[in-house]
Amino acid sequence: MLNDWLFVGVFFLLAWIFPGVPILIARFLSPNKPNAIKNDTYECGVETVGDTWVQFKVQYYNFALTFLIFDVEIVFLFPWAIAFDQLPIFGVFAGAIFVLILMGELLGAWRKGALEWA
Amino acid sequence: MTVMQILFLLIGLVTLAASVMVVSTRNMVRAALYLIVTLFGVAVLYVLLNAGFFAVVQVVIYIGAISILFIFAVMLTRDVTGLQAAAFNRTWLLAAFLALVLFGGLFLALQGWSGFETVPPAFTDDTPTIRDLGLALVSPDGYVIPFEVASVLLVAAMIGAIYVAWGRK
Amino acid sequence: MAFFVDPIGFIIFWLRGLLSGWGLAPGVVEFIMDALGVIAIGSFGLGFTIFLIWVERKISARIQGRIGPNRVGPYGLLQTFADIIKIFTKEHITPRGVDVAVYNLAPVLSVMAVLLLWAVIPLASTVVGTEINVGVLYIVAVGSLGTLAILIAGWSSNNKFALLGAFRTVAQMISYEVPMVLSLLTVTLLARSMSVTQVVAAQDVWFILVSPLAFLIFLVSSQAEMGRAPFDLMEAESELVAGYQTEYSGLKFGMFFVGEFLHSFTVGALVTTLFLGGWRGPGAEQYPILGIFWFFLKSFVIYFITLWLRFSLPRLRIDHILDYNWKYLVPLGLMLVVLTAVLDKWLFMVNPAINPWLRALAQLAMNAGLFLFANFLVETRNRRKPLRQPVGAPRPVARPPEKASITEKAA
Amino acid sequence: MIPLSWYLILAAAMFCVGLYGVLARRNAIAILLGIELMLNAVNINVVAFWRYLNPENIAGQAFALIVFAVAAAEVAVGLALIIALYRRRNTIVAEEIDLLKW
Repeated sequence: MLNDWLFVGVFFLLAWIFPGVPILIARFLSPNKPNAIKNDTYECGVETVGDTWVQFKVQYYNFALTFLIFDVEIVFLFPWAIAFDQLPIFGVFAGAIFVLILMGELLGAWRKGALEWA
Repeated sequence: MTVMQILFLLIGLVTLAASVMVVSTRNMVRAALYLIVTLFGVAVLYVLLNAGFFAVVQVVIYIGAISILFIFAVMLTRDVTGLQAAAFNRTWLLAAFLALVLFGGLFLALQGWSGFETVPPAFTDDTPTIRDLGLALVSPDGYVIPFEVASVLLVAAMIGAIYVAWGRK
Repeated sequence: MAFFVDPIGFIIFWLRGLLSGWGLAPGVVEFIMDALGVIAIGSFGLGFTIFLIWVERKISARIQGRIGPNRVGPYGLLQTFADIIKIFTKEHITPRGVDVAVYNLAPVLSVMAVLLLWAVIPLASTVVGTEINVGVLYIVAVGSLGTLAILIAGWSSNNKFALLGAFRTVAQMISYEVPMVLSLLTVTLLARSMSVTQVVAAQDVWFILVSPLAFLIFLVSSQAEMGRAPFDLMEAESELVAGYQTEYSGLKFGMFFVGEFLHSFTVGALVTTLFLGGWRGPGAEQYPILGIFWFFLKSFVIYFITLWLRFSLPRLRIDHILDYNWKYLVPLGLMLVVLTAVLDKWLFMVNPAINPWLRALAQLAMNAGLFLFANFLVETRNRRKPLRQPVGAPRPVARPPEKASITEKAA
Repeated sequence: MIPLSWYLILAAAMFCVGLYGVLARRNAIAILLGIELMLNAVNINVVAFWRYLNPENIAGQAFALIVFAVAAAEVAVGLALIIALYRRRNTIVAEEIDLLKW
């Protein structure tokens, strides 16, 4: 069991090499002549005004929130799906009700207008 | 010192250091990024505990969703007091003292406990797999009530959160 | 002989024997084998990308009625190498005010997030990185690392357009992750396992036949996950400069593209593994090398379809993209999960040893019914609430004069 | 093998760091970050106890999963409250949100 994960761990340790080392090499191969104008923030040639931290609209939060709740609930269903062969009818319907609650939730959010972008 | 122990120490160190950074970094987005490092460390700890399912769930839910929610919230609530304002309140010394006392107390209490140095029992055929977890979650003499209640809780949380965050100003 | 039947498995076996022969501890041998496997996968992935860039440019040229690269090397095959030399010698500009560590981490993370997917994809019966028992969720988890890469790229660049582009992209990516996870749940349900190798083993009948809707949902949502047309909001040049990539230059910029090109093929590989039977095909059991051949053949077919979609559809607006996801794909996916579960349970209750083809037929009929029903609902809704029409008089349009008027004027 | 104590001490340390964050930070989102740390520490403990003391009992896994759900709900509502406060009172500093204090 842990041996299976060893590969993933080694992958995490080594995977940065493949994009990272070429970038380092390119860093040495490429010229480096910075100047004030070149290092300016690129906003189509117009000088940047104010803070980068612009105000975002709350819809971004709404979608992230909906995503979080759905993600959590769907992840709950994976063990249920694996155990499907041994499940009694009751178990199948318990899972189905779970999904239907999710569906009701989606419809509720839809009616509330939380799924509208504009 | 086995390889596993060294691995644990390294991961634990990174996790703890990142969690200290979470509470001490002034820049909130950076704090959220440090939180991601901490959460990742915890995921690795789950792997070491032979709970691979929880490791991926940790990455999917915490790193994939909760941390993104945090970053979104930080960007939505631009701190009008500015970054110059104090990050800590006046009682931070007391808070640090309390945290240290709690840690010391926990440490002492745990040390007196007999199960403190337990080593993990080997896996047997009885050791539950993800399949058993799935069965238990929807069986009437298992956890079907918490399972459905968790679903309802999440529905309530979502509807409530949308209502609160989105209500007319 | 064994070498020709299963070259990669043979090399693995030989290397393992060699390392054990040196008297190394089993754990060390395991570690070295894993490291070699990672290096093989990683260098293969990056090398393969060079080829993929050429393929993509050629195919896009054909679709758009051009020739594509044709000067450097035969059929322009060496064009990418010329481009690599160019991009390696480009200056790395680090703009003022960026968060340097995070800024440099983002391109690395975006390539890593794609490479890591290959750890669980079985290329043949004997060739697979690792058989973790939660492979399907692992795919989702690694995908969320890609989202993170884009978010931190946009935030650390200290550029309004980059931040805005990143936020839009992330909103799109996390939205489409929901139907993707739902279709993966359907696959898990059908295979009764989260291990990717088990999913392949369960496909006596390809899952594309058992659950075509899950296949379609997965294809569409992964197209949105990698942010390619028609979902390429992140690089809507006319609105956002270049989105989260705006402040990146040189090879750091290139790495985002490497990630994107490799991702589009990886999606082909994932679809193949989850829906098209993976490496399975005639003779693949006895001759693993044939398995690799089938795997890449199927992957290229799916890859071609994604390219075809990319180059023939225009970009969608963000509200349309999100509407399509939350109001069509997600409800469809939820209903698909419930109906698949109930139908599958019923089938196995009636006959525990049901013929897989019969099961596929029943599921297929259910899928078709669900699809028709969903489209019926959409049609009804559209009739009741017509799409918003532009207000005001029709604007003058530049239109070639009709034949009659030309002759009139000439007269 | 790693003794159980190591996990417990790590979790206790993480819990205390989170507690410090909750008590000492002014930014309400930072307080929520601290709560996240505490919840994670608890979950490490739950999974570690399951693995070390009673791996035959599924309860440990089931409860760890429920903690995930609770954490998600907590974050969703907490952040929504903070955003609502920000929209009404234009502040996310916890000390300034004192309308109900007296």
